[in-house]
Amino acid sequence: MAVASIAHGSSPEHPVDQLYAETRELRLQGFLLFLISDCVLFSSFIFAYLYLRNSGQGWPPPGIKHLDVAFAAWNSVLLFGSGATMHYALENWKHGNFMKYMWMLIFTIVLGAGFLGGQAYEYTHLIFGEHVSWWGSGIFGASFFTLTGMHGFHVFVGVCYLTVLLLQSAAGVYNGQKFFGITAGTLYWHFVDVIWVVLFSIFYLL
Amino acid sequence: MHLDPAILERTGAIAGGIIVGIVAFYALYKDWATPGVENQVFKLMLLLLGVGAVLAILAGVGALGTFKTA
Amino acid sequence: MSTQAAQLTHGGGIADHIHPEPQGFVRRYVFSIDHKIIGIQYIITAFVFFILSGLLAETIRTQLLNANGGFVSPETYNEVYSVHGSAMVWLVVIPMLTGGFGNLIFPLQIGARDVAFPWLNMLSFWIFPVAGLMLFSSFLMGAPTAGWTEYPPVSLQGAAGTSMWAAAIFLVGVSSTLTGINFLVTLLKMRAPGMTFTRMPLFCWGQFATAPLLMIATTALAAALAALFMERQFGVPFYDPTKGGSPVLWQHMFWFYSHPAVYIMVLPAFGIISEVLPTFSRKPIFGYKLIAFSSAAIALAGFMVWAHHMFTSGLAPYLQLPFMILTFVIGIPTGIKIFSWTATLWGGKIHLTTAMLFAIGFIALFTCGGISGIFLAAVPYDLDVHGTYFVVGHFHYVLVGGSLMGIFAGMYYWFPKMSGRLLNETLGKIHFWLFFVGFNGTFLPMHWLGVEGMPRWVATYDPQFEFWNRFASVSSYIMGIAILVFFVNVLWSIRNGKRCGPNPWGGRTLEWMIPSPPHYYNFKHIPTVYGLPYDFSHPLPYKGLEEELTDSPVAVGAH
Amino acid sequence: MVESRVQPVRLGRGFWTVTAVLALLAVAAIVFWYQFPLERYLPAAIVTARQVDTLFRFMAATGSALYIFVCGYLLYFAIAFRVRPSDPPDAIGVQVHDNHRLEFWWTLIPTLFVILLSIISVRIWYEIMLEPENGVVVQAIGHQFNFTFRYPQINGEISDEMHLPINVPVTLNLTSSDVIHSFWVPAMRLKNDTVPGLVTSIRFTPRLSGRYQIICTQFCGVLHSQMNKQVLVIEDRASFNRWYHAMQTKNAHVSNALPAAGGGAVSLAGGSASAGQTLFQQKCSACHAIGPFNQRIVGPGLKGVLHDPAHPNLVNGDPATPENVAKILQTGYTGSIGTMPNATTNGLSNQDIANLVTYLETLK
Repeated sequence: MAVASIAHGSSPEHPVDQLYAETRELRLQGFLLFLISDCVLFSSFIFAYLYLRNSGQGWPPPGIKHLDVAFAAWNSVLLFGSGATMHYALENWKHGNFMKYMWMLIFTIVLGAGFLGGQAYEYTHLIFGEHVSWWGSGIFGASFFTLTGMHGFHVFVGVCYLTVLLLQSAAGVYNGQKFFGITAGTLYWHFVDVIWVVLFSIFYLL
Repeated sequence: MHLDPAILERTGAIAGGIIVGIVAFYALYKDWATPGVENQVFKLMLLLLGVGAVLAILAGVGALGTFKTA
Repeated sequence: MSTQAAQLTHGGGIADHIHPEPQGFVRRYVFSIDHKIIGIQYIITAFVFFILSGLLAETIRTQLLNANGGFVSPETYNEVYSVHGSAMVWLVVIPMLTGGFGNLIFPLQIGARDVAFPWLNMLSFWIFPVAGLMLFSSFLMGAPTAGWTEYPPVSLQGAAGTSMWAAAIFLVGVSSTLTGINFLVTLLKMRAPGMTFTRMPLFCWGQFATAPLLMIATTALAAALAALFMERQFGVPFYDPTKGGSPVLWQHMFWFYSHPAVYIMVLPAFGIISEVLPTFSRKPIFGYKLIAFSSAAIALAGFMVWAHHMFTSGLAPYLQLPFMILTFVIGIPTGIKIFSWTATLWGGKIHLTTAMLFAIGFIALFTCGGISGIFLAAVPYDLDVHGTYFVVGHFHYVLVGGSLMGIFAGMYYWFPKMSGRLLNETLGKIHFWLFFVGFNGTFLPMHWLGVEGMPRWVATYDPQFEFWNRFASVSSYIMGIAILVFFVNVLWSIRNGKRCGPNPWGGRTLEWMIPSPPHYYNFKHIPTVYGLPYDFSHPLPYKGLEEELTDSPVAVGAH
Repeated sequence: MVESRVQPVRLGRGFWTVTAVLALLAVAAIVFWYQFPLERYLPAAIVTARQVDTLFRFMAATGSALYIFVCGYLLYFAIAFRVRPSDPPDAIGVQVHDNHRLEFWWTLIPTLFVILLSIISVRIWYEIMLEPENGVVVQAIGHQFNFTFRYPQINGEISDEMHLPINVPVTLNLTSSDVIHSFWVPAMRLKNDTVPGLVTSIRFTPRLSGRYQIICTQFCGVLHSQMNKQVLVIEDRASFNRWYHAMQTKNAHVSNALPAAGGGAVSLAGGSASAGQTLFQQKCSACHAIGPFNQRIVGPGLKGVLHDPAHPNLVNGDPATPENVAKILQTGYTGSIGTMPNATTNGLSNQDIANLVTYLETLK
């Protein structure tokens, strides 16, 4: 049924009217502005991290044995991959390949969840293996756990949202013309990816 | 013979990085002409995604990363 | 967010779309999604907080009647001025000017039927009173004491209320951010046909310059507050130097918000003044484009000068000069505005209504605050008077003499549009003169008090300053009386004020073309705009408003 | 669009009269500010103070001149162009939108003024920043709620007066032991914050002997308003030397104040456990509980730190001996379990360290 609703998108029960077009414009702009302010939130914490890091006590701080770059790189690749699959999910939707879309969406969700799992593993390793804690390890623990935790939360929200999208699309909520939800999901997921590009480079590579 | 998990991770990172990088840049190339606000944003995001993949590869081969790996 | 506009999903285009007027008191006046009601809700709530923090202000002045204080204990005194400052900035001026007058007026002025995301609008309003109550409730657990800036490490030592303060301000920040996004989208996407940016009334330009500041700067503050909260509650080290943190980091993040916040607090007031002056001098605003673009320029430059609050904070010396010069540069567009307003009066037919008096008073007092701002921007002089009463005098001239006078001008100007009745002019004039005299008496002496060596944030002070402090305190009571007169005026006029037509002042912007108070749907037909509103010698530049004042039903929009 | 349909602007005689009056007032204001005897109200204790006064006079003069014109015109326009009862109700003003020449000038003139002001400020800023470095070096340390001062050859801290010789360049290093304070001497027209964990320095040359109030201008806690009791004494070289030697002999017995971080070992003899206990409450109890090792606030609990069989070694791996504890107190510690600042940041004299160690030994 969902397939059908894509195939001939502007079916009578889904009129593609001017109101939808204008509303979509508003939502799109609003959502982009929201992403911008969210970006500012991350940037402020990133600024804080770089400021503290350069406040002249040397980096990495003594007592921080190592961050496992190899593992982090592998984990990041999962997230980046999910970004690519999400992109193709949207592409497939636009071209009406419903099943491909669903599969891509599922890949995205799985990869995102995988990334979260990897981060959980890394946290446990740091906390119990290296005795690095959020509050007890000086500015390293503070900035690392705050920023990656914030990002992890964003990923978590994204995974939930994409799952909802999956169910909605299965239930045929969206059609060939009205799929702003999917566009927004893609935007958000790309945003989360890109933030991680920055965090990965400043925490593991810098 | 004993296999260091780091080796697996690095290979994974490199391989995955290459795939994602190619996909990202290919998608960017394909969407280059698309109009509309969100598509411009998508292109920017894809570009950064590609950059991320490259970084992952470099980290995998050990060219980047100040912390000594395990 | 994308769900927030979900109720607009049937009928024609948004411009032609009218959602049915909700019935029942609660949906209409409490959880309303009508931008006009929400605006009035903002204004009322902000005035309630204004009374509370005004009482705190009088407490401060009463304490300072005597050199050795004695009215309240030093601890209480520190709590009082901290909450006074925070409340006046975050619960009074910003919500009043953006959420309040912004919501109420600018959708009418651009010929829209509502803001872009009405439900989001309602949400951002209802966050605000909750946050306000949280802020004042911090008194119960020991309010913050380190002033509205709450510099660590001393704010890390503060009582439990400091965390409550951080949480409250964080919430206000969320509300501001959502409002900013909402307004920006509305201004970008929902202007009536023909309402180009160079035809927008200047109040809309004020909001247009403010919205990005709300959206971006406030988020930076949210980060700073979150870090402060985490450090206080969970000991996560960001600011505490004994754990490797940096106290100066807070100052950077705080002022990166709080300097743009200064413009959030004054740009809408600029807008109000730019509406009141032409209306009451029956004359186009002088140099429309210059005023409009200088607002944008100020907003932009406002992001690049935050560190001029930190010249004494151990900032690297080579950073001081660029920040000083950039701050000087901001004086140029501000000066241009002031000159243009003054020139607007020239050759007018000036009706000295209360709103006009407040507008003129605004120019006079704000200019003074601006000039003392130049003093503070000059590093060598700032190294002398930073953290003294000179600074207190300066920012009260800008915030009270500027923003608050603007708010009063807006109240007298737009009260008819809210209520359909005029405020009493006689009481209004009494209010103005008492306020003007009391204001200068309170804050002018602070300048030389500071120069002679009276530091900020003190509960007791050197006896040599006693005379002028008493002078200031007494004048502050006069201000208090003036505010009292204002509230009497409002309460009296709501019931007994002279009924007025749609356009009591002969204004020419769109909000005066429709009944007061306007219908739920604002416009029966969305008008088409052909030019600037301010040209009194031309016919009104609008088409499609013929039926607004008739009883003909609203014609468009399928329900 | 704004149509620049500028009608011929006729400025009547009234306007020019007012302009003339305002010009006179402005000149009067300028003269006033340049004649005003600032130093009678606030002596200029150091050389650069007079430069700051020059800057102030310039800004005050130009500022008041500008202000007089703006407000004068406001008043004049508001009165001269008010509606008369004779006017018809729909009377309108002169419909002038803008005047590009006028706008050009009032954009250009403020710009020039800003450039001029920047030049003047930068020059004076340089004079303040480039005061000579070779001179008396003094350290002022902010505490809640007083300043203490350290001199190179004087042991311990001086807490009532800060003496400086006249006409000798001074480098004042500022830091704080607890929260941010600000060191301000109005007569010096100069201040700087004392930031914990950060040493900032200001340089100046006293030029006028006298006693000047030292005021904290950054909120630093409940008694911030009381933090103005100390005095800066500027006196001639001879009496300064007299005071200096008096202080040296007076503080001779006090152990040297500033241990070079990681410097020579502290003599633990003569530590007082009770003094140590009070000190512990003030300076350590924020991070250290008097409990077992793993009862952490920030750092480990210190009950029996020297007598704990479970932890024979200190956090830095050294054996738990009084000397090593003293070493940590002196040099600080940074490690996986956190960071503890050194004696300088904590404002601990060697005597303090001795007291603390003696106290810690009593914890069994």
